[in-house]
Amino acid sequence: MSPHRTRTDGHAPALRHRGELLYGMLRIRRFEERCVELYSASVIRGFVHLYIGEEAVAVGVNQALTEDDAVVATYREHGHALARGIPAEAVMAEMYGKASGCSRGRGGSMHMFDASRRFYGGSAIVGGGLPLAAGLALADRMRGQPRVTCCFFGDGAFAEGEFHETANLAALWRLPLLLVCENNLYAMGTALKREHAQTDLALRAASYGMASWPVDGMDVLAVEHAARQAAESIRAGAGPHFLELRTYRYRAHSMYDPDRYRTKEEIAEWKARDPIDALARQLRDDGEVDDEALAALERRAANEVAGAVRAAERAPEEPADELLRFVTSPVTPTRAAR
Amino acid sequence: MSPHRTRTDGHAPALRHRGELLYGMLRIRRFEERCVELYSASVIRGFVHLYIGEEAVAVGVNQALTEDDAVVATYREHGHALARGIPAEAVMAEMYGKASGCSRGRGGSMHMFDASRRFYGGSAIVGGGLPLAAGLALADRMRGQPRVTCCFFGDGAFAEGEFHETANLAALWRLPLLLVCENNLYAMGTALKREHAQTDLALRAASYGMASWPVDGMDVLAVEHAARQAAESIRAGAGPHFLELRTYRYRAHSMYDPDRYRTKEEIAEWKARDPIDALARQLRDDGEVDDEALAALERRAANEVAGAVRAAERAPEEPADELLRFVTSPVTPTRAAR
Amino acid sequence: MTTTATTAKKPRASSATATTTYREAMRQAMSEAMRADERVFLMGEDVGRYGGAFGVSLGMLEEFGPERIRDTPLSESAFTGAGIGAALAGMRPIVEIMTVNFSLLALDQILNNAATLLHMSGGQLPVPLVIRMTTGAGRQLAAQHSHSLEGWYAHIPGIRVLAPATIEDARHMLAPALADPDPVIIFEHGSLYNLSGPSAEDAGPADLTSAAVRREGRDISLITYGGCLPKALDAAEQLAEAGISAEVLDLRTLRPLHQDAITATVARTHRAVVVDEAWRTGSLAAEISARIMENAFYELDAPVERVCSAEVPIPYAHHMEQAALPQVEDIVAAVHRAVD
Amino acid sequence: MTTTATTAKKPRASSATATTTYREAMRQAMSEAMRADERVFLMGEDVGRYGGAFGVSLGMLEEFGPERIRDTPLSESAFTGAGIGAALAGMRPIVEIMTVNFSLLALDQILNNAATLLHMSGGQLPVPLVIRMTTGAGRQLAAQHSHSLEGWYAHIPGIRVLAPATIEDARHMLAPALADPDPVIIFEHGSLYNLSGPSAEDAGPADLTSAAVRREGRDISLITYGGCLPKALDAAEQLAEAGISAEVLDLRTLRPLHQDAITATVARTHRAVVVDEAWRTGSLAAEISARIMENAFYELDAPVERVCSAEVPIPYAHHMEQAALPQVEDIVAAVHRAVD
Ligand SMILES: Cc1ncc(C[n+]2csc(CCOP(=O)(O)OP(=O)(O)O)c2C)c(N)n1
Ligand SMILES: Cc1ncc(C[n+]2csc(CCOP(=O)(O)OP(=O)(O)O)c2C)c(N)n1
Ligand SMILES: [Mg+2]
Ligand SMILES: [Mg+2]
Repeated sequence: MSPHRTRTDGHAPALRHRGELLYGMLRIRRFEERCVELYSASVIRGFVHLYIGEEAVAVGVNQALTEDDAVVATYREHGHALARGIPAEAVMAEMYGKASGCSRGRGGSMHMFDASRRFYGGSAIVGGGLPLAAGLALADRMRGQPRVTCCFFGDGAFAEGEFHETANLAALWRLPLLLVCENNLYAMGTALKREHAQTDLALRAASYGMASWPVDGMDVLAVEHAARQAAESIRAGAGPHFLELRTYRYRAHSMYDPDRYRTKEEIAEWKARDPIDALARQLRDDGEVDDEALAALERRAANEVAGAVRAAERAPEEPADELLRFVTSPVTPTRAAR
Repeated sequence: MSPHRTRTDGHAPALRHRGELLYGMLRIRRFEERCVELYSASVIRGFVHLYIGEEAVAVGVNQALTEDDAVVATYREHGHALARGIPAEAVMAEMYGKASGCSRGRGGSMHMFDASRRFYGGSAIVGGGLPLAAGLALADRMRGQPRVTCCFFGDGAFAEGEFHETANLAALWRLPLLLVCENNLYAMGTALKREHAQTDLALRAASYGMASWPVDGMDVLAVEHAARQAAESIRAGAGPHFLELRTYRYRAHSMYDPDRYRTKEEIAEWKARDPIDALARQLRDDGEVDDEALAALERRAANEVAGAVRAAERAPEEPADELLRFVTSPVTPTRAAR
Repeated sequence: MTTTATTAKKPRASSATATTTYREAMRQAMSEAMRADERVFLMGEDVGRYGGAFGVSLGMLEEFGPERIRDTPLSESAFTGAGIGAALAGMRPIVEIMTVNFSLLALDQILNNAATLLHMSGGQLPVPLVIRMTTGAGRQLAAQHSHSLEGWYAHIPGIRVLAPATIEDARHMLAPALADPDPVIIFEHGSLYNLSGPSAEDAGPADLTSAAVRREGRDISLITYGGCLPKALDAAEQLAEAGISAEVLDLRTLRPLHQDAITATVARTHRAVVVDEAWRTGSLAAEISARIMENAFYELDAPVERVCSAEVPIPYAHHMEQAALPQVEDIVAAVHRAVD
Repeated sequence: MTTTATTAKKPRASSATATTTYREAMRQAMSEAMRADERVFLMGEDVGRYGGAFGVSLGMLEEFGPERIRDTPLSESAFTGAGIGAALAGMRPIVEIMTVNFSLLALDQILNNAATLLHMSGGQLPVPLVIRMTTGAGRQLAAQHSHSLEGWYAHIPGIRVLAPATIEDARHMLAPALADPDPVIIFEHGSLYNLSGPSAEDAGPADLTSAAVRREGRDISLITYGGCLPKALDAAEQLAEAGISAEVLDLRTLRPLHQDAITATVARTHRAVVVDEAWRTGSLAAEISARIMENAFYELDAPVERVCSAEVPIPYAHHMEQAALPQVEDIVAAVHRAVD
């Protein structure tokens, strides 16, 4: 069930809602853990970037979005795709390169799309999704539609010219754009302080004249709260908002990265703040879940992932002679009688 | 005489110095007025962008630079070139497309160069000179040379990604770079407030963690003062500085521009603050010049410009069969015996 | 794709034929599209209050207002990318980039997003975007304003590349370009804007799939496009006086190329000269030559010649610039080499 | 330019010959250059602490320190431009751009500054800059990481473009590239990094002006470069078994092209297949074909064939990616077409 549907359903909303958040994060984590195994077994290939540790961001932000809103993500987007409601089978099949994949096997881990859910990728040029997101927002703005376009990107992307051009454009035109900067302190092996002269990214974004603030990206409820505030304000016409989500990736940048540039201690410190553990603890403390309920959630996640793997394995490959399909659209302009 | 030489010569520095500043601005103005005539007569062609109204910026900033420093300018660079000490003949001959032009006729109005004066152009891609200037500064920084690289650019360029990438790089690496933003309130026909969501450019530059302040670009002494402060601080190792020079171009963007986007009143208001008139008035009030002295300056400027035109007219054209010269350097790697 | 190139017709002298310029034809095409479809808007640097760097959109702000004639900041990458996003969301943006030289700042968006999204998404995301830009030299604008890089764009799968070289094409290519579900790039050679002549208002949308024979001939084919078409026609005229009958093929669409038209003209004349203002090495002219090699080798009575720009950043001085560019006499000389 | 292509020698089995990889050879070349000349430094994203996106500079930070192995922010345009500026000021920067796909973000700096400054300044400003980047597909990295755009760079006057395809070239092209007063771009095909074999330490700087015959043959010329060289050699091997003797010419330098070597091999074999991983239309392969047309037309016994990538954004799935790329069997088939 896609998390945003939860809000509208009336039973014991507090409990149900936090439980769904917990499950939303858990299934991403288990999904990606399975990806690691599949990668080691050479079933999944290419570049694979794991979101493990950052799940609270995608899950929390998505709470503020409706089906009419749009999402633009990065190459580290399994979490965004799953949180948005793309079925795990379609995400997994994509990594298997199968025809049932959400990009028909053409995109792989870095390029997940789902037009029906207004999920516009899946972009592997760092910063490259930002202008596109501004354009989606511009269309809504021009048509007077109270929709939000949400663009995820990293602390590294903040250094690219495209971020700055987009931030200015969005602020200048008061576009309904939610800029979600996932500050996980590293761009590949380069630490934030070697990327940026001034590392307070939320402060810098504010210099464009847009509302902007930092959020604890390890606390899914804090993320949800901030995203709701921002989205509401955007829908009310206040123009773009920038959220700096302070988070951390536990794993290496990609499967190729031997992770030489961080200390074990640093990683351990962040793991101690794990968003899944924290929420589980909170729910347990509040008496809303017990061991059994947690075990049930784990089973549910395991089933979902296993189902996705099974489906992906069984799914057919796109025939190689379909290679040239989708280079251009099937409809080409007709020859006019002249 | 190049203005920066004046500082080292001891006689009555205040008077001499302000007089030279006045002359520095006046000769640029008269030079460009002549360009207009030559353009109308189809002698000069291509795009020509006039600096008239903005002379205090180039002349004032140049006071803070030594011969060892470097300058990167824009396509509106007659003023920068003249202030830097490139002889008026070489600048004029360039616009005539002659072999004695400072780019041997290959560059024209938008591409003036003089390696001997460390004048690196003359760049017509808006913002394109900024990364290059950072590199010049990086070389000095790596070699521990206390030199400054000064880069001129416009308020429009501030919106380009290249500006932001360069600002971050310069601040991050503490490069000895003087960023001189000539804010003349327009980028072609687009007013500042339609270019930028937040129009306080100096404030925004400060968000990169560099010293940054606005300066009255119509007051050559204020410009000189600010530039000296900045350059001194840069030489002392304080990293890049950003000056926002508030100025105005009296003329259209280029010779093709019918200037439909501004009011006569606005132009008149700025002309009332003319930097040449203001300084002349001040010198006259202080009893340092009289009508005759001013007339003498005018004659000197007229002579210099007339001399430049005469020289350019007489200068030979580059033979067309030299076309392919300078595409690559004459020295190519030798064939190694293998 | 059709087998034969369209043979250019003189616009009928009907009541709907008026004298106009290439610039006005382009403006009329845009205005008409904006009146017909409210999803269409124009976006770019100085398209509004300034009227366009080359005056193409002059007066359109007054008719359509600043929302639809949208001045942008100097941010080629962001506003081109915004065009892509707006197209994805159902709008029909026309993005103007002042010159192809500046388009390099937006090339990442064009190649890695606009051209790639449809395929990369498995067919989910067509990008109905039109990008217009000026190309070419001849006005002493020197090395950062004068290059002809449309051949690079013609290399990219997923986009259509147009080079209107006549008033009629300037007038009638835009509507079908906007109707194309995929990205279309229109190159307007700067030297053509002041071209003036008759325009048939009721000609209907141009055919974007075929090249056009602009002059028929028997002895040699001059294959060209855009700003070089007038030069090729002049050369053909001169050659006619010397008794050589040259056919002039205007490619019109640079991607996808109309292979059959190229093959057919060579099959008629058995000799060809490709005229292209780009630098010779790696030019679109090379592609045309290679395709003739592949598709009409046994038709050839002489090797295909290329007349291109000298491989040099275009210089400012008039005589140097002209020395760098393809000239009518260069075309004539190449024809003589091929025919003799 | 010389008349004949170098014929590849097997590196002598001297004491200075060691087994190495392409990746290590490139690293050794950089380290050697940095030891020899303190003006040389390496700059790019993750070249330092990470060791380079493809591990090429691993360990160099430890030897040379963070000033000379300089990690940059994600700012392709700024750090490439900074390389240009540093070169102008007398340094000898090596700029690493992770892949040619991302280099589009720096293309404005490369074309409009690096390639243009010398000419535009009337000879005053040579730019002694080396830019290295990975190119090519084959590792399922999909459409934003897999394209082969080196042909675009080979179009630009003022720069030298190198494509080392052997360990020896990876080891010995860098020193002469750094000695070149003008910008040099080095393309490293991602599939070559793990290539392993002997390397002659004392081979001396590579010749940057000529192509190399990697295998001699009589019946047909396979003209290729970079990541396609191993495929062409494999094809030649297979063809030999079928009794067809194929010569393999490795272009090595993509700009300026070694015309004489191209003409000479075609004059020997009278048939040619160009193998190039780029998209076919507008590829460097088109230029090679056009040049054979112009320089060796009367030597040809059959039209020149091209084996290139399908014109599609490279897809992720292994079978789809492989279907898009030139394969040994495609080369063999093209040879059969040309020979039969
Ligand atoms: C334009 C571009 N440059 C470089 C890369 C290689 N690259 C991929 S991810 C990455 C780091 C991005 O860091 P950040 O934006 O912080 O996102 P994170 O990976 O931390 O989520 C780099 C350098 C790329 N894909 N695109
Ligand atoms: C990258 C790029 N985009 C557009 C242009 C066209 N253009 C030339 S000058 C200019 C305005 C620049 O304004 P600003 O930076 O404020 O400098 P000013 O002309 O006011 O001195 C524009 C849009 C260009 N030369 N380069
Ligand atoms: Mg990061
Ligand atoms: Mg301005």
